Amino acid sequence: MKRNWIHPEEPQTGKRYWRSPAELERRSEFLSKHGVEFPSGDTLTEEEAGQSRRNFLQLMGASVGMMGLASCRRPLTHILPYTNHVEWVIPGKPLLYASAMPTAQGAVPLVVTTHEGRPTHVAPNPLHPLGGGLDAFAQASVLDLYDPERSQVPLASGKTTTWAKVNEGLQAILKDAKTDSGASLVIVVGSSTSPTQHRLLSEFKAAYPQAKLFAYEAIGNEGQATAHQEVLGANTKTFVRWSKALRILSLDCDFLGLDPIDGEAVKHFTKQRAKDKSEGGMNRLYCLENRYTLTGGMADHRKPLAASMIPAAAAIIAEFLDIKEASALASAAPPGLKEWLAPAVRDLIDHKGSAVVIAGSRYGAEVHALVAAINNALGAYGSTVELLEKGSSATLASASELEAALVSGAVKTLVSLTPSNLLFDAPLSLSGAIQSKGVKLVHLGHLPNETARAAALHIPAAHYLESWNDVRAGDGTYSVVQPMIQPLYDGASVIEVILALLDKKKLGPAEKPADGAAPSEDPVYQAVRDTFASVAGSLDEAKWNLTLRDGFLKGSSYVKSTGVINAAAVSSLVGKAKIPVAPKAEAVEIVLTPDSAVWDGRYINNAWLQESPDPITKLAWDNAAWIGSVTFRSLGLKNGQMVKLSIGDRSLTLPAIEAPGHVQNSVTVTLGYGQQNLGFVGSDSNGIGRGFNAYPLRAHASEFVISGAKLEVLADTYQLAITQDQNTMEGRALYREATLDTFAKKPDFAGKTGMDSHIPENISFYKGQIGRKTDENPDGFDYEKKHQWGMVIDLSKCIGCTSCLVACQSENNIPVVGKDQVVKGRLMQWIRMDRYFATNEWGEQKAKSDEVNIDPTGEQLENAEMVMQPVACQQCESAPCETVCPVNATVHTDDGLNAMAYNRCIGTRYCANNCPYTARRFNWFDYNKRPLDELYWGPLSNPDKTGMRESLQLQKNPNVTVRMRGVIEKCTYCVQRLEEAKIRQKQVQRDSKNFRIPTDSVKVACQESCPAEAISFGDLADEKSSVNKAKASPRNYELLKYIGTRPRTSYLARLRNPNKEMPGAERIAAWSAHQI
Amino acid sequence: MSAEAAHIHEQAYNGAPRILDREPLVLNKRSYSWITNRVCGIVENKQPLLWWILFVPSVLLTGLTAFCFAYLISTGVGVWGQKQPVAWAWDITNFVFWIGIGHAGTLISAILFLTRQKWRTSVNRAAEAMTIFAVMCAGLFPAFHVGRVWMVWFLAPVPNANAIWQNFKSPLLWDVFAVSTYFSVSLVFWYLGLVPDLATLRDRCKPGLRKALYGIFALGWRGANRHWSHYETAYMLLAALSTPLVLSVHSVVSFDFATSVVPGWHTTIFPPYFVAGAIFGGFAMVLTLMIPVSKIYGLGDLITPKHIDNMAKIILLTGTIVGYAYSMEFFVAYYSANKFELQTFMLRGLYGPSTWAYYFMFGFNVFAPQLFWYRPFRHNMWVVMFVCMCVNAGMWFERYVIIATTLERHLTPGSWRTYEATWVDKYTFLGTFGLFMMLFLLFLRFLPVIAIGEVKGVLPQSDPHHHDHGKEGVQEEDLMGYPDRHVPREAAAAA
Amino acid sequence: MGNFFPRWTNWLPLKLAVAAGFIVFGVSLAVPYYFTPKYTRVGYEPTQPVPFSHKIHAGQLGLDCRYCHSFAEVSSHANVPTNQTCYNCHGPGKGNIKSASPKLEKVIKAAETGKPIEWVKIHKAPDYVYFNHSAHLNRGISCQNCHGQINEMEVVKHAEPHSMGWCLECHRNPEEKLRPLDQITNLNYKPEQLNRAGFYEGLLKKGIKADEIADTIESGKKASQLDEILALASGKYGEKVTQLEVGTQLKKHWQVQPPENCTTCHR
Amino acid sequence: MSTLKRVHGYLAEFDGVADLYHAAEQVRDAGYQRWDVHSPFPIHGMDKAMGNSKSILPKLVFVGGMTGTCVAFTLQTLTQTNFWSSIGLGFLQKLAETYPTVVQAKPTDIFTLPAFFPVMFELTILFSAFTTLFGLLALMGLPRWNHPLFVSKQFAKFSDDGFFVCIEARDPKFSQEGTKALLEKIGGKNIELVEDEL
Repeated sequence: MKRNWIHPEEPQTGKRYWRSPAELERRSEFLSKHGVEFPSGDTLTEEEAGQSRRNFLQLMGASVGMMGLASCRRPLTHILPYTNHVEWVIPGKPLLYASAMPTAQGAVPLVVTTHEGRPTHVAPNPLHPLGGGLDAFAQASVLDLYDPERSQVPLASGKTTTWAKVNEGLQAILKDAKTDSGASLVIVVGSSTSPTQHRLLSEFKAAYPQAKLFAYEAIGNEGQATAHQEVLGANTKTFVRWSKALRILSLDCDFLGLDPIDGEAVKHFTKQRAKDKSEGGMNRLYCLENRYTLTGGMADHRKPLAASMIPAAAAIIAEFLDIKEASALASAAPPGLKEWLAPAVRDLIDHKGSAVVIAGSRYGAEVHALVAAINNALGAYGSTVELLEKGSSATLASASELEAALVSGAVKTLVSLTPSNLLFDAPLSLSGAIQSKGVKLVHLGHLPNETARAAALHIPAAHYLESWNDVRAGDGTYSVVQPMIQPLYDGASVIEVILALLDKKKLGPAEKPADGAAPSEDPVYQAVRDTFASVAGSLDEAKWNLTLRDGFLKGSSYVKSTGVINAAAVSSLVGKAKIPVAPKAEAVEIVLTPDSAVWDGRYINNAWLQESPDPITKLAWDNAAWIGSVTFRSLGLKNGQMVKLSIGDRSLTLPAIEAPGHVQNSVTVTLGYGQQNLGFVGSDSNGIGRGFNAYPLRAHASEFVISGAKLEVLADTYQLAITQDQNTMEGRALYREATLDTFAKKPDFAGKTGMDSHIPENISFYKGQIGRKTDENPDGFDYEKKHQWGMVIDLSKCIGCTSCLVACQSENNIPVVGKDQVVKGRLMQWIRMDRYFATNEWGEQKAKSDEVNIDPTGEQLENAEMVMQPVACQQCESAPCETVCPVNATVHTDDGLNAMAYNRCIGTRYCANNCPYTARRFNWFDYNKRPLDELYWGPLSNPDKTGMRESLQLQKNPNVTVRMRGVIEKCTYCVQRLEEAKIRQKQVQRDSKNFRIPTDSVKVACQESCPAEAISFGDLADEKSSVNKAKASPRNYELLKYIGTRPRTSYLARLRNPNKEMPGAERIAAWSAHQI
Repeated sequence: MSAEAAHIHEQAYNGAPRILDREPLVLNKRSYSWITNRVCGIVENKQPLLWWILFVPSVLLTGLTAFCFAYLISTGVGVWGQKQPVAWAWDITNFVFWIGIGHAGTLISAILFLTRQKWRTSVNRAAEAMTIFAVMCAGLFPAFHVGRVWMVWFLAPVPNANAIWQNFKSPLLWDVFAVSTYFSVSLVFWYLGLVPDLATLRDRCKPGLRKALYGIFALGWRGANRHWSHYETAYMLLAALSTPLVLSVHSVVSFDFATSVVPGWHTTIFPPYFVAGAIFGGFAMVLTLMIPVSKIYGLGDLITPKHIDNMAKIILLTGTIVGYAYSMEFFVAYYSANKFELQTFMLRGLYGPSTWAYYFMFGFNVFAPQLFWYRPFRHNMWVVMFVCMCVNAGMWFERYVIIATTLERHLTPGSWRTYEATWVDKYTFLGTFGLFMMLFLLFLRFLPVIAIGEVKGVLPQSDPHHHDHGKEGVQEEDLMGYPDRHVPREAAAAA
Repeated sequence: MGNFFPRWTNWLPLKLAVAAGFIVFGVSLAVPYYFTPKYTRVGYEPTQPVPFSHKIHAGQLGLDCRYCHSFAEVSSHANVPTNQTCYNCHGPGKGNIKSASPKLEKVIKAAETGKPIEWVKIHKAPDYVYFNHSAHLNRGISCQNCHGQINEMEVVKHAEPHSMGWCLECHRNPEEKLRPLDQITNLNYKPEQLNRAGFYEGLLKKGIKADEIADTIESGKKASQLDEILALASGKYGEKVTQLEVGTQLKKHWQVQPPENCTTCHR
Repeated sequence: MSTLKRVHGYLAEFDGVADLYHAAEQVRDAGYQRWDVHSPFPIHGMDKAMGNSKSILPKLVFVGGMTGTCVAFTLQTLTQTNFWSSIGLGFLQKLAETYPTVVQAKPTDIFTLPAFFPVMFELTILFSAFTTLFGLLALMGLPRWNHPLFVSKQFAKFSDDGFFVCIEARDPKFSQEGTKALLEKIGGKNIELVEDEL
């Protein structure tokens, strides 16, 4: 007898979750105070809301055991459709917007995925002239939007206040400013390329002629700026064309990593390095640097050189090109440097017109002046380096001038709009002046950090996904930054504050229009459109819409400049430079660099970045003193042992970490760590900041190389979360590389390294199920009727940045596990970026033998090669993990995927043991449910601070299950995207036979984000697909082939292009041949 | 009847024809009722103080393990020390360890029964009990080590609306079947052996709850010969069934590793190697339990030096087999010309982070038992106890070496990490010893520790023809006599 | 002293054994019936806030399903119509149909307040199941296949079990369900009512060779034009068009190969 | 209380295994059918002495074991392979709602059988063991908790060191005097007429 259930009363649950903004808007006090952004209602049910993806699995746990019973008491679930339909929104389909992320250098063109109004994932904008690939920072920026610890309410000297008060405060400032036409008012902005911002600042300057405007970035490039200004001219900027550069010499310029320079996208550089035939121009990279950087890792020739010696190096090169002024500087060079540089420079000269020399942006004006002269002499300008005419911009004074102004005491009010954290990262003299001189500080910021807490007035900043803005990319291409979501906390953008200062806007929540009245036009929107009009020539709606759609305005790049370099300026700048001294054991040098996780400290609260290990040291959640192996071992240090760095009265105590490839008597410290009381990511649960603050070490804002420091070893140690214990590959042929010559002689070297050379062809005992379906192989994969997914990773291109890790984390709802768990070796990221060091010396002596613990000496490590290898699930056709699962939770699909059904998994972890690539991850705890610092409390953990804060749930990708504790997870080739693509094709196919998706029309998250375009993915059954082309390369090899797992992911061996005349050229890449 | 016995000895030591007598299985010519009284006495009298001294802590430890498992289930597997790539460590180590212990019992009762080793009768009951308790402890680990215990019903092949079944190709599922079968069969075997003795207990106690319980489980046994004949057939059948079973169980357990692709696991010699190891560890545990029991309860006449001597010999043999396996692994790795395989063993034995475990294993399992080559050592209870303790520890280390230290050095060095156990790991394991001891002590308290009926069956006077020796020739057991013949104490005194 | 156990105990074991046997038997019958979606889901028929009658709208008025569930063909999700959709016909000042009726009170109110009507959910896939409507509707699976005779339901109720086994059943034998695309929302569709000539003509128009069609009807057979095909078909399937006939043709010529992979529904 | 009684038979005790053995031989020769000896342990060769036939248990167990093998084979092939469909019994697979999956490139046809042997073996043993247990109980007619012999006080000794012969009244050759005489002749002691209370 079938019955009609009478439902029980709807339970009033205390805790509320949601999976969509509408849900959010309707049910959560968290946003209910905001005006209606999302039309009420959505097509998700309250029950799903109440039991969202992240905890469905344990609900399963509770109920599946008694499935029947559970559904007898069927809970009442509601569907709440929109009352009025919303334009473009189709429930269940994501909406994509083209936008751009503003950076100090310019802009990162983006395509943002939104689900019912929530931005969940960002991807590069392929249409944009500089598009293609993201760095980890841009990839992770979406998490900042939902950061539960971000500044949510205005503060007045640390106390929460109202927006009304904020507006009053600004009014008061303006009143004073009017009296003295702004003489006592100072505005500090970060370096930005936003035309609107510059326009408005100029307007402000016009209104208050006495007011002073400064630019301040914690990690600035004053030297470079001055050099450019004086040598190339104030309005000229450089733009490097990697596509034309065949010989590149980098003077500690990590242009592939943490020192991006204006130029073409990285992919144009890597394209030059991946060759499938030995002939054809492959570029060559020389690199001088004190520590290993990603750029150093890619270099064909790299010499560890103390950072204080870089000017000398520049000078030597200049000498070779007979630029006279350099000789004095050149004399300071250490022995051997000249010999090393001689052949390199000859090589550069031989390639006049296709050679370029670049220098780290943090070096002094003299270095950049010399580099300009050198490039000029090499005929780089106009060919490999383009000189562009910058558009008009407000004139901003430098940080040193700001310091002067503050010290003079003329400043009464300082409005800080820079993204950096003045009181934290400015030199003591500057920040000290602000506090001592009783300057009234108005601060706009994303985090409630030191400055925010100290400021007289702190204004929560809007995220770039929350507000209108515009930017110019490196080549000047104009993009409009459009908001995807209404400011979650009413934050204000820089432009809004400037508008407020121009008295054109009130900050804070938009007041509701009176009934019937049309909502007043947003002044920011207006301002941006005005700028657009001036950039585009006229306010042409069609053009505007096109710009919004494509994410940039066609043909808006800067015009070429006809500037010539000013030799006099060069000599004067070089003349001013003081002669550097080489560091010694008793007087070491300290090199301050941006951090791969937090940059200058602004990303301190981004858990994804914090947890993605530093590509070089593999250190997560902390910074440390990188000390070269020789020094490290001579001091008898252990990883994590504390050391004291002191220079004069400034000192810093922090843990040491061994850094192979790091020059002796030099210590590298990354900046941005050590900010206090920023909640559970930026600082630990007791508010103690993560890592150690190195800013106080510098005397002035442009000092990044500090000579003559003292290095003391302390007794106590500190727990570092290092994600890779092993430095060497133990002689196992996991990573394979060769020089161009070897490749010419032995094109199949990749397939013939180590055991691969003598293993027989793998033949499955169970015939069939592998390979193409044929008559003798009837059970094979059906390459005709199905898609067959495959991936190729080109190690010649892969630079080892961790952007794919973060992209994967963002796409696949991978939880953050926290420092403690990382220490315990439970990192969750599905992609593991293996970093190995290798040199020929120990290659020869050991690897051929059966000795396994190959421990190189300090010297060997100092000159070791660094190689990067991303490893995720290889999607083996004959996957060992599958057969051992007792419950069929992981089985093979007929399109060749190694499927993982989370809801079937019981967590025996047998598959993880049996995976040759250690590609499987296990949910040891309820990372998505329980607070990371109380994991061990289990059910007793504090329910109020759940590990998954409400706002973070907004970021989750609704097409991917959020896993509960006790299940295995791993890379699935973004199966949700593949299925989506197939279904899209079905919608097209309808009643036709044509089931195959358009060639290469589906991209997986890591591939999409890879700036080097090292990953090709696609349908093996489609001859035209790029993955098939890649697999055809002679450099193609499979990881651990001898086991016979037949991975669908394969690698292309790396090629190096050494210069025979260079010292040690014969040793380059030779180690690879010695592997077993 | 003791008259006949005296007659034999008289013949044996000063009269012709000289039929050499073998060492009797029960010393001092004990009578039926003596045996009954002595064995039942253990159950009927009050327990010695020592029993309580052991029982109380065992109960506490059992509580500890219960707590640890509760914590594990409520909080997550993370409370253990596992990590990538060491996804199995103490949990499976303990499982294999206990399962190994659980092998001696069935082995003694089945294989020794089939090979007519009559000396088994005085140890098999306790050994079988030990088997069952050990398998209980073992079962805990695979059951609770999974991430989602509440979903283990997925392992049961029941029809369901999801249309998805188990993966019968998975060694782990083979384990499920093997272990549960082994447990049920051992239980049946043990219980069947108990029935006649339960009848004895029933007939000895006053009407009341005890009599009711013993009576119920004795099934109304009347010792009728028509029953005995069926009973003996059944016993023989079970022995014949258990023999391949006991060999298969540990083979299947070893498949968990042997069928994988992990160098150091992927080894064809695992099944025999594991089985030998299991017998090895099992016998060590039997001795560890039986020697104290016989001393405390004065069962010296039933558990004679001969028994201990025999078991010591078996330990010596299996220990040597295990040692051979250890060295063979290295040879195979070398001979395979597979560098990865060889590296694994180098790391395990010479370079790796956990070589200490390897040295413990080798010392305890291979060197310690060599003491047993020397007869006086086999007859010195202290030495025997010492060696058995070594073996118990050594066998645990063997499993730890195979499981944890292998995974620590998996195929890709980029993911290598060293395993550290947490307090939960340690206390969980410690607690299972409590559970084991508690169950065994309760067994001593309520059930006959020695198979009364079977021992009576092997007494000389139980042979219907024993008094007409010489006339009817020698009995089979005389022909398969033992190498070491020695004069019984009284006879020596008399002579 | 006599026997300790009374005589009746001798029969006890037998009785217990028999009883146990019955219990086990009963349970093994009851569980598959009472504890599976067949029983727990089918027939779920909650009362809705607004007494909307599919019988009237979809049945009598013959409103196409896609008029309200407008995104079913393009999205994974078959949207429940926005309040606007109802309002267009029923709203005062709009279609004005029965706008005074008390039954529509909630609709009018929702339009005023902007707060949505809380419809009660009936067909609910578990949270870890990713079902996609568009994939089915575009490939010849009708609403009716999964939701039953909606057009005859005064109050909508759960018609099919929607269990994994049930899904697989159809994914394995799609020919039992496939129908021409123009029949997708025809809830009264009966293959017998199809015009055979028209059906095959349609296929031929799609550019499918007559031979292929003939071969699909009966392997090895050839045909050059329509009437031969018709002859073949009526020879094989009889006078009326059958589901099997339609299904096998469409499966062949649309290359329908429903996936049976875990990843199809679980991600 | 009723004192209605029914004669169960004669119970006689013997001292020692040998006596019992020889006594059994003579009772056997006297042609008795419904009689039995009771001893604390199985006596070597007593079956011969009593003229019992061999137990049929092994045959039962063989059947049980084979059932186990078949169950395991069917369970695994049905749920993991398409074997049954391939031999035209697809409806079974439909009935059991099975879902054969491909793991580690192992086929879903009968060639995957080797992987199924362990479970087949285990289930064979399991089924055999249970057949043994229940078959044995059935053959012995146990559990039977209530039995006339338990009325006899001296009988309790059987589980300690008593050796008894019991000739039942149901035996056609049973007679109050004749049987008693026989037992006395063959050396039975404490001869007792065992009566069953009703």
